[in-house]
Amino acid sequence: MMTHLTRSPISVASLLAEVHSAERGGTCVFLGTVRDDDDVTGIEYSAYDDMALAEITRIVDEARGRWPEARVTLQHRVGLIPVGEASIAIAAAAPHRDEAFAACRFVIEEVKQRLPIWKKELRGDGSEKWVEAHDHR
Amino acid sequence: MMTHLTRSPISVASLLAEVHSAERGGTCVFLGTVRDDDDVTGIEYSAYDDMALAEITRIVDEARGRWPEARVTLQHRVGLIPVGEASIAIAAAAPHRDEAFAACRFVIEEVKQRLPIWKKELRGDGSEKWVEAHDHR
Amino acid sequence: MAQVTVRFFARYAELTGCESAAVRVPDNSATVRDVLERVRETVPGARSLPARPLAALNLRQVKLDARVSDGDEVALLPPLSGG
Amino acid sequence: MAQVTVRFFARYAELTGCESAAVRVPDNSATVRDVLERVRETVPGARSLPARPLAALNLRQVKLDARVSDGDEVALLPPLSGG
Repeated sequence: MMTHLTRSPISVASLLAEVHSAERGGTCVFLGTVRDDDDVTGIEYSAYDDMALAEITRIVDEARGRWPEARVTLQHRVGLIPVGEASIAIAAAAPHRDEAFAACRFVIEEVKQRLPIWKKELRGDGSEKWVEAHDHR
Repeated sequence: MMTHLTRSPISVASLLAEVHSAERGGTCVFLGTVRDDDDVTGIEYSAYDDMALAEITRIVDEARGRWPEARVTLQHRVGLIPVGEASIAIAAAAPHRDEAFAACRFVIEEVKQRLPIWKKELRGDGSEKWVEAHDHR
Repeated sequence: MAQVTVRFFARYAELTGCESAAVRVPDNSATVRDVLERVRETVPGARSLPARPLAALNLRQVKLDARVSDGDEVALLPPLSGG
Repeated sequence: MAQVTVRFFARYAELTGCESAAVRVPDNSATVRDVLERVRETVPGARSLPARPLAALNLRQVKLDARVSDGDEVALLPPLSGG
Protein backbone atom coordinates (compact mmCIF):
# COMPACT_ATOMS: atom_id res chain seq x y z
CA MET A 1 0.00 0.00 0.00
CA MET A 2 1.13 3.42 -1.00
CA THR A 3 1.28 6.18 1.53
CA HIS A 4 -1.33 8.87 0.91
CA LEU A 5 0.94 11.74 1.90
CA THR A 6 4.36 11.91 0.34
CA ARG A 7 7.26 14.30 0.10
CA SER A 8 8.38 12.79 -3.22
CA PRO A 9 7.09 13.25 -6.75
CA ILE A 10 3.82 11.41 -7.35
CA SER A 11 3.84 8.36 -9.58
CA VAL A 12 0.64 8.09 -11.60
CA ALA A 13 1.63 4.58 -12.63
CA SER A 14 1.61 3.43 -9.00
CA LEU A 15 -1.84 4.91 -8.44
CA LEU A 16 -3.15 3.21 -11.57
CA ALA A 17 -1.69 -0.11 -10.48
CA GLU A 18 -3.43 0.22 -7.14
CA VAL A 19 -6.95 0.66 -8.52
CA HIS A 20 -6.89 -1.21 -11.79
CA SER A 21 -8.10 -4.75 -12.31
CA ALA A 22 -9.45 -6.83 -15.17
CA GLU A 23 -13.09 -6.32 -14.19
CA ARG A 24 -12.77 -2.55 -13.94
CA GLY A 25 -12.79 -1.31 -17.54
CA GLY A 26 -12.90 2.44 -16.91
CA THR A 27 -10.33 4.46 -15.01
CA CYS A 28 -10.39 8.19 -14.40
CA VAL A 29 -7.38 10.07 -13.10
CA PHE A 30 -7.16 13.63 -11.88
CA LEU A 31 -3.88 15.44 -11.48
CA GLY A 32 -3.54 18.84 -9.86
CA THR A 33 -0.28 20.57 -10.69
CA VAL A 34 1.30 23.77 -9.48
CA ARG A 35 0.48 26.61 -11.86
CA ASP A 36 2.84 29.41 -12.83
CA ASP A 37 0.36 32.12 -11.76
CA ASP A 38 1.86 35.57 -11.48
CA ASP A 39 5.44 35.16 -10.42
CA VAL A 40 4.96 31.84 -8.58
CA THR A 41 7.95 29.52 -8.74
CA GLY A 42 6.63 26.86 -6.41
CA ILE A 43 4.25 26.14 -3.57
CA GLU A 44 5.19 24.97 -0.11
CA TYR A 45 2.47 22.57 1.05
CA SER A 46 2.14 21.82 4.74
CA ALA A 47 -0.29 19.42 6.37
CA TYR A 48 -1.74 18.37 9.68
CA ASP A 49 -0.52 14.91 8.79
CA ASP A 50 -2.53 12.74 11.18
CA MET A 51 -5.79 14.46 10.42
CA ALA A 52 -5.10 14.57 6.67
CA LEU A 53 -4.52 10.81 6.66
CA ALA A 54 -7.68 10.25 8.71
CA GLU A 55 -9.72 12.43 6.32
CA ILE A 56 -8.29 10.66 3.28
CA THR A 57 -9.34 7.32 4.74
CA ARG A 58 -12.82 8.69 5.40
CA ILE A 59 -13.12 10.14 1.89
CA VAL A 60 -11.99 6.88 0.26
CA ASP A 61 -14.44 4.94 2.43
CA GLU A 62 -17.27 7.28 1.50
CA ALA A 63 -16.45 6.86 -2.18
CA ARG A 64 -16.55 3.09 -1.77
CA GLY A 65 -19.91 3.41 -0.02
CA ARG A 66 -21.35 5.34 -2.94
CA TRP A 67 -19.73 3.34 -5.73
CA PRO A 68 -19.19 -0.13 -4.28
CA GLU A 69 -17.67 -1.53 -7.46
CA ALA A 70 -15.18 1.30 -7.78
CA ARG A 71 -11.72 1.50 -6.28
CA VAL A 72 -10.24 4.90 -5.59
CA THR A 73 -6.93 6.04 -4.24
CA LEU A 74 -5.07 9.29 -3.98
CA GLN A 75 -1.76 10.74 -3.12
CA HIS A 76 -1.13 14.27 -1.89
CA ARG A 77 2.37 15.60 -2.02
CA VAL A 78 3.63 17.99 0.67
CA GLY A 79 6.76 20.09 1.03
CA LEU A 80 8.09 22.37 -1.70
CA ILE A 81 6.55 21.55 -5.09
CA PRO A 82 7.96 23.34 -8.12
CA VAL A 83 5.73 24.80 -10.83
CA GLY A 84 4.46 22.11 -13.20
CA GLU A 85 4.70 19.22 -10.76
CA ALA A 86 1.70 17.46 -9.25
CA SER A 87 0.50 18.22 -5.73
CA ILE A 88 -2.35 15.72 -5.91
CA ALA A 89 -3.29 12.70 -7.96
CA ILE A 90 -6.48 10.68 -7.72
CA ALA A 91 -7.27 7.45 -9.54
CA ALA A 92 -10.71 5.85 -9.68
CA ALA A 93 -11.37 2.60 -11.53
CA ALA A 94 -14.79 1.03 -12.02
CA PRO A 95 -16.52 -1.44 -14.31
CA HIS A 96 -18.08 1.49 -16.21
CA ARG A 97 -16.90 4.98 -16.96
CA ASP A 98 -19.79 6.82 -15.30
CA GLU A 99 -18.75 5.59 -11.87
CA ALA A 100 -15.08 6.15 -12.59
CA PHE A 101 -15.65 9.81 -13.50
CA ALA A 102 -18.11 10.37 -10.65
CA ALA A 103 -15.90 8.80 -8.00
CA CYS A 104 -12.83 10.71 -9.17
CA ARG A 105 -14.72 13.99 -9.19
CA PHE A 106 -16.20 13.30 -5.76
CA VAL A 107 -12.77 12.68 -4.28
CA ILE A 108 -11.17 15.87 -5.61
CA GLU A 109 -14.10 17.98 -4.38
CA GLU A 110 -13.92 16.43 -0.91
CA VAL A 111 -10.15 16.78 -0.82
CA LYS A 112 -10.41 20.50 -1.56
CA GLN A 113 -13.00 20.98 1.16
CA ARG A 114 -11.72 18.72 3.88
CA LEU A 115 -7.99 18.07 3.89
CA PRO A 116 -6.09 20.10 6.50
CA ILE A 117 -3.41 21.13 4.07
CA TRP A 118 -2.12 24.63 3.39
CA LYS A 119 -0.28 26.32 0.58
CA LYS A 120 2.28 29.03 0.69
CA GLU A 121 3.18 30.49 -2.69
CA LEU A 122 6.82 31.24 -3.30
CA ARG A 123 7.54 34.00 -5.80
CA GLY A 124 10.47 34.79 -8.01
CA ASP A 125 11.16 38.00 -6.06
CA GLY A 126 11.68 35.99 -2.86
CA SER A 127 8.32 36.87 -1.31
CA GLU A 128 5.94 34.32 0.15
CA LYS A 129 2.17 34.32 0.51
CA TRP A 130 -0.28 32.01 2.25
CA VAL A 131 -3.12 31.01 -0.05
CA GLU A 132 -6.24 31.45 2.03
CA ALA A 133 -9.11 31.07 -0.37
CA HIS A 134 -10.04 27.98 -2.30
CA ASP A 135 -8.73 28.26 -5.77
CA HIS A 136 -10.73 26.64 -8.51
CA ARG A 137 -8.04 24.65 -10.09
CA MET B 1 3.41 14.47 -32.10
CA MET B 2 2.07 11.11 -31.09
CA THR B 3 0.09 9.07 -33.52
CA HIS B 4 -3.55 8.78 -32.48
CA LEU B 5 -3.89 5.16 -33.60
CA THR B 6 -1.29 2.71 -32.45
CA ARG B 7 -0.72 -1.02 -32.43
CA SER B 8 1.50 -0.79 -29.33
CA PRO B 9 0.64 -0.44 -25.65
CA ILE B 10 -0.48 3.07 -24.77
CA SER B 11 1.81 5.25 -22.69
CA VAL B 12 -0.16 7.49 -20.32
CA ALA B 13 3.01 9.41 -19.56
CA SER B 14 3.35 10.43 -23.22
CA LEU B 15 -0.25 11.64 -23.31
CA LEU B 16 0.27 13.65 -20.13
CA ALA B 17 3.43 15.20 -21.53
CA GLU B 18 1.54 16.26 -24.64
CA VAL B 19 -1.20 18.22 -22.84
CA HIS B 20 0.45 19.42 -19.68
CA SER B 21 1.98 22.85 -19.17
CA ALA B 22 2.68 25.18 -16.29
CA GLU B 23 -0.47 27.25 -16.83
CA ARG B 24 -2.76 24.23 -16.93
CA GLY B 25 -3.18 23.15 -13.30
CA GLY B 26 -5.83 20.46 -13.75
CA THR B 27 -5.48 17.34 -15.85
CA CYS B 28 -8.08 14.62 -16.28
CA VAL B 29 -7.23 11.27 -17.84
CA PHE B 30 -9.58 8.52 -18.91
CA LEU B 31 -8.38 5.00 -19.62
CA GLY B 32 -10.57 2.31 -21.10
CA THR B 33 -9.21 -1.17 -20.58
CA VAL B 34 -10.31 -4.57 -21.82
CA ARG B 35 -12.53 -6.25 -19.24
CA ASP B 36 -12.55 -9.95 -18.44
CA ASP B 37 -16.29 -10.27 -19.11
CA ASP B 38 -17.50 -13.85 -19.41
CA ASP B 39 -14.70 -15.86 -20.88
CA VAL B 40 -13.06 -12.98 -22.79
CA THR B 41 -9.28 -13.25 -23.07
CA GLY B 42 -8.77 -10.28 -25.35
CA ILE B 43 -10.37 -8.03 -27.94
CA GLU B 44 -9.29 -7.62 -31.53
CA TYR B 45 -9.84 -3.99 -32.47
CA SER B 46 -10.01 -3.03 -36.13
CA ALA B 47 -10.40 0.44 -37.56
CA TYR B 48 -11.13 2.34 -40.72
CA ASP B 49 -7.85 4.09 -40.14
CA ASP B 50 -8.16 7.13 -42.38
CA MET B 51 -11.64 7.99 -41.16
CA ALA B 52 -10.77 7.28 -37.52
CA LEU B 53 -7.85 9.70 -37.74
CA ALA B 54 -10.04 12.31 -39.42
CA GLU B 55 -12.73 11.92 -36.72
CA ILE B 56 -10.16 12.16 -33.95
CA THR B 57 -8.88 15.41 -35.43
CA ARG B 58 -12.45 16.72 -35.63
CA ILE B 59 -13.24 15.69 -32.05
CA VAL B 60 -10.05 17.29 -30.70
CA ASP B 61 -10.83 20.46 -32.68
CA GLU B 62 -14.38 20.55 -31.31
CA ALA B 63 -13.07 20.16 -27.77
CA ARG B 64 -10.70 23.05 -28.32
CA GLY B 65 -13.59 25.12 -29.67
CA ARG B 66 -15.61 24.49 -26.53
CA TRP B 67 -12.76 24.81 -24.02
CA PRO B 68 -10.23 27.12 -25.68
CA GLU B 69 -7.82 27.02 -22.76
CA ALA B 70 -7.81 23.21 -22.59
CA ARG B 71 -5.55 20.85 -24.47
CA VAL B 72 -6.78 17.36 -25.18
CA THR B 73 -5.25 14.37 -26.85
CA LEU B 74 -6.06 10.72 -27.18
CA GLN B 75 -4.65 7.47 -28.35
CA HIS B 76 -6.68 4.47 -29.49
CA ARG B 77 -4.94 1.15 -29.71
CA VAL B 78 -5.90 -1.35 -32.41
CA GLY B 79 -5.01 -4.98 -33.04
CA LEU B 80 -5.23 -7.68 -30.39
CA ILE B 81 -5.46 -6.20 -26.89
CA PRO B 82 -5.24 -8.61 -23.96
CA VAL B 83 -7.55 -8.34 -20.96
CA GLY B 84 -6.43 -5.60 -18.56
CA GLU B 85 -4.62 -3.48 -21.15
CA ALA B 86 -5.85 -0.11 -22.38
CA SER B 87 -7.65 0.28 -25.69
CA ILE B 88 -8.09 4.03 -25.28
CA ALA B 89 -6.55 6.81 -23.28
CA ILE B 90 -7.59 10.45 -23.24
CA ALA B 91 -5.83 13.30 -21.48
CA ALA B 92 -7.30 16.78 -21.02
CA ALA B 93 -5.43 19.56 -19.26
CA ALA B 94 -6.86 22.98 -18.44
CA PRO B 95 -6.24 25.88 -16.10
CA HIS B 96 -9.10 24.64 -13.89
CA ARG B 97 -10.47 21.20 -13.14
CA ASP B 98 -14.02 21.83 -14.38
CA GLU B 99 -12.84 22.21 -17.94
CA ALA B 100 -10.40 19.32 -17.63
CA PHE B 101 -13.14 16.92 -16.50
CA ALA B 102 -15.66 18.26 -19.00
CA ALA B 103 -13.29 18.09 -21.96
CA CYS B 104 -12.15 14.58 -21.08
CA ARG B 105 -15.73 13.37 -20.70
CA PHE B 106 -16.74 15.03 -23.97
CA VAL B 107 -13.96 13.29 -25.85
CA ILE B 108 -14.73 9.78 -24.58
CA GLU B 109 -18.43 10.19 -25.37
CA GLU B 110 -17.68 11.39 -28.89
CA VAL B 111 -15.12 8.64 -29.41
CA LYS B 112 -17.67 6.00 -28.49
CA GLN B 113 -20.25 7.46 -30.87
CA ARG B 114 -18.12 8.44 -33.81
CA LEU B 115 -14.92 6.45 -34.27
CA PRO B 116 -15.16 3.80 -36.99
CA ILE B 117 -13.59 1.13 -34.83
CA TRP B 118 -14.87 -2.36 -34.18
CA LYS B 119 -14.32 -4.99 -31.52
CA LYS B 120 -14.23 -8.72 -31.82
CA GLU B 121 -14.16 -10.54 -28.51
CA LEU B 122 -11.89 -13.54 -28.28
CA ARG B 123 -12.91 -16.18 -25.74
CA GLY B 124 -11.02 -18.81 -23.85
CA ASP B 125 -12.84 -21.58 -25.75
CA GLY B 126 -11.48 -20.28 -29.06
CA SER B 127 -14.74 -18.65 -30.18
CA GLU B 128 -14.98 -15.08 -31.46
CA LYS B 129 -17.82 -12.58 -31.41
CA TRP B 130 -18.27 -9.16 -32.95
CA VAL B 131 -19.45 -6.61 -30.39
CA GLU B 132 -22.29 -4.77 -32.09
CA ALA B 133 -23.90 -2.70 -29.39
CA HIS B 134 -22.33 0.12 -27.48
CA ASP B 135 -21.14 -1.11 -24.19
CA HIS B 136 -21.27 1.30 -21.30
CA ARG B 137 -17.75 0.96 -20.12
CA MET C 1 -20.69 7.23 -65.19
CA ALA C 2 -19.01 7.89 -61.84
CA GLN C 3 -16.66 5.33 -60.38
CA VAL C 4 -16.90 4.97 -56.61
CA THR C 5 -14.74 2.87 -54.30
CA VAL C 6 -16.72 0.97 -51.71
CA ARG C 7 -15.05 -0.28 -48.56
CA PHE C 8 -16.31 -2.91 -46.16
CA PHE C 9 -15.21 -3.18 -42.55
CA ALA C 10 -15.28 -5.63 -39.69
CA ARG C 11 -18.34 -7.90 -39.85
CA TYR C 12 -19.36 -6.51 -43.23
CA ALA C 13 -15.98 -7.46 -44.67
CA GLU C 14 -16.56 -10.97 -43.33
CA LEU C 15 -20.11 -11.13 -44.74
CA THR C 16 -19.08 -10.05 -48.21
CA GLY C 17 -15.66 -11.67 -48.20
CA CYS C 18 -14.52 -8.34 -49.60
CA GLU C 19 -12.61 -5.31 -48.33
CA SER C 20 -12.94 -2.98 -51.29
CA ALA C 21 -14.89 -2.91 -54.54
CA ALA C 22 -15.32 -0.45 -57.40
CA VAL C 23 -18.84 0.28 -58.61
CA ARG C 24 -20.15 2.55 -61.34
CA VAL C 25 -23.22 4.70 -60.92
CA PRO C 26 -24.84 7.43 -63.08
CA ASP C 27 -22.82 10.57 -63.07
CA ASN C 28 -25.05 13.34 -61.84
CA SER C 29 -27.66 12.31 -59.37
CA ALA C 30 -26.43 9.07 -57.78
CA THR C 31 -26.53 8.76 -54.00
CA VAL C 32 -24.95 6.49 -51.43
CA ARG C 33 -28.17 4.49 -51.59
CA ASP C 34 -27.63 3.91 -55.33
CA VAL C 35 -24.07 2.79 -54.60
CA LEU C 36 -25.45 0.36 -52.05
CA GLU C 37 -27.92 -1.03 -54.65
CA ARG C 38 -25.10 -1.57 -57.13
CA VAL C 39 -23.06 -3.28 -54.45
CA ARG C 40 -25.90 -5.69 -53.73
CA GLU C 41 -26.01 -6.57 -57.44
CA THR C 42 -22.30 -6.99 -57.99
CA VAL C 43 -20.72 -8.16 -54.73
CA PRO C 44 -21.60 -11.71 -53.71
CA GLY C 45 -22.64 -11.83 -50.07
CA ALA C 46 -23.66 -8.17 -50.02
CA ARG C 47 -27.33 -9.14 -50.08
CA SER C 48 -27.07 -10.02 -46.40
CA LEU C 49 -26.01 -6.48 -45.48
CA PRO C 50 -28.70 -4.65 -43.52
CA ALA C 51 -31.18 -2.56 -45.51
CA ARG C 52 -29.86 0.72 -44.15
CA PRO C 53 -26.29 0.30 -42.95
CA LEU C 54 -24.29 3.13 -41.44
CA ALA C 55 -22.31 4.77 -44.23
CA ALA C 56 -19.45 7.19 -44.65
CA LEU C 57 -18.57 9.27 -47.68
CA ASN C 58 -15.02 10.53 -47.98
CA LEU C 59 -14.28 9.87 -44.30
CA ARG C 60 -17.46 11.42 -42.86
CA GLN C 61 -20.66 9.73 -41.75
CA VAL C 62 -23.50 10.60 -44.11
CA LYS C 63 -27.11 9.70 -44.67
CA LEU C 64 -27.91 7.34 -47.52
CA ASP C 65 -29.27 10.17 -49.67
CA ALA C 66 -25.89 11.94 -49.83
CA ARG C 67 -24.76 12.54 -53.43
CA VAL C 68 -21.66 10.80 -54.74
CA SER C 69 -19.20 11.91 -57.41
CA ASP C 70 -16.54 10.24 -59.49
CA GLY C 71 -13.59 9.20 -57.32
CA ASP C 72 -15.52 9.21 -54.04
CA GLU C 73 -14.97 6.63 -51.33
CA VAL C 74 -18.05 5.14 -49.70
CA ALA C 75 -17.62 2.98 -46.61
CA LEU C 76 -20.20 0.63 -45.11
CA LEU C 77 -19.82 0.55 -41.35
CA PRO C 78 -21.16 -2.00 -38.87
CA PRO C 79 -22.41 -0.45 -35.62
CA LEU C 80 -19.44 1.40 -34.14
CA SER C 81 -17.86 0.03 -31.01
CA GLY C 82 -14.67 2.00 -30.48
CA GLY C 83 -13.33 3.14 -27.17
CA MET D 1 -9.28 19.99 35.25
CA ALA D 2 -8.83 18.51 31.77
CA GLN D 3 -5.57 18.95 29.94
CA VAL D 4 -5.93 19.53 26.21
CA THR D 5 -3.20 19.78 23.60
CA VAL D 6 -3.69 22.61 21.16
CA ARG D 7 -1.97 22.57 17.79
CA PHE D 8 -1.44 25.48 15.43
CA PHE D 9 -0.88 25.10 11.71
CA ALA D 10 0.38 27.10 8.76
CA ARG D 11 -0.36 30.82 9.17
CA TYR D 12 -1.65 30.31 12.71
CA ALA D 13 1.65 28.72 13.69
CA GLU D 14 3.38 31.79 12.26
CA LEU D 15 1.01 34.19 14.06
CA THR D 16 1.47 32.56 17.44
CA GLY D 17 5.07 31.49 16.96
CA CYS D 18 3.87 28.20 18.40
CA GLU D 19 3.12 24.74 17.05
CA SER D 20 1.68 23.09 20.12
CA ALA D 21 0.55 24.19 23.58
CA ALA D 22 -1.06 22.52 26.58
CA VAL D 23 -4.03 24.26 28.21
CA ARG D 24 -6.20 23.31 31.17
CA VAL D 25 -9.95 23.77 31.19
CA PRO D 26 -12.71 22.70 33.61
CA ASP D 27 -13.29 19.00 33.51
CA ASN D 28 -16.92 18.49 32.67
CA SER D 29 -18.46 21.09 30.48
CA ALA D 30 -15.58 22.75 28.62
CA THR D 31 -15.86 23.21 24.87
CA VAL D 32 -13.47 23.98 22.06
CA ARG D 33 -14.52 27.61 22.49
CA ASP D 34 -13.29 27.53 26.10
CA VAL D 35 -10.01 26.02 24.95
CA LEU D 36 -9.70 28.86 22.47
CA GLU D 37 -10.33 31.42 25.23
CA ARG D 38 -7.59 29.86 27.36
CA VAL D 39 -5.24 29.89 24.39
CA ARG D 40 -5.84 33.60 23.88
CA GLU D 41 -4.90 34.18 27.52
CA THR D 42 -1.82 32.00 27.61
CA VAL D 43 -0.25 31.98 24.18
CA PRO D 44 1.36 35.25 23.09
CA GLY D 45 0.22 36.18 19.61
CA ALA D 46 -2.97 34.11 19.85
CA ARG D 47 -5.03 37.27 20.27
CA SER D 48 -4.67 37.92 16.56
CA LEU D 49 -6.33 34.62 15.70
CA PRO D 50 -9.77 35.12 14.13
CA ALA D 51 -12.75 35.10 16.49
CA ARG D 52 -14.11 31.85 15.12
CA PRO D 53 -11.33 29.84 13.53
CA LEU D 54 -11.90 26.46 11.93
CA ALA D 55 -11.20 23.81 14.55
CA ALA D 56 -10.64 20.07 14.73
CA LEU D 57 -11.04 17.82 17.75
CA ASN D 58 -9.19 14.50 17.69
CA LEU D 59 -8.64 14.68 13.91
CA ARG D 60 -12.18 15.68 12.94
CA GLN D 61 -13.56 19.11 12.12
CA VAL D 62 -15.98 20.24 14.82
CA LYS D 63 -17.99 23.29 15.75
CA LEU D 64 -16.70 25.47 18.55
CA ASP D 65 -19.33 24.16 20.96
CA ALA D 66 -17.97 20.59 20.83
CA ARG D 67 -17.13 19.23 24.30
CA VAL D 68 -13.52 18.44 25.16
CA SER D 69 -12.14 15.86 27.58
CA ASP D 70 -8.84 15.25 29.27
CA GLY D 71 -6.21 14.16 26.76
CA ASP D 72 -8.00 15.58 23.71
CA GLU D 73 -6.19 17.26 20.85
CA VAL D 74 -7.67 20.48 19.51
CA ALA D 75 -6.27 21.94 16.29
CA LEU D 76 -6.80 25.45 14.99
CA LEU D 77 -6.90 25.43 11.22
CA PRO D 78 -6.49 28.33 8.79
CA PRO D 79 -8.81 28.16 5.76
CA LEU D 80 -8.00 24.87 4.04
CA SER D 81 -6.28 24.97 0.69
CA GLY D 82 -5.31 21.41 -0.12
CA GLY D 83 -5.44 19.75 -3.52
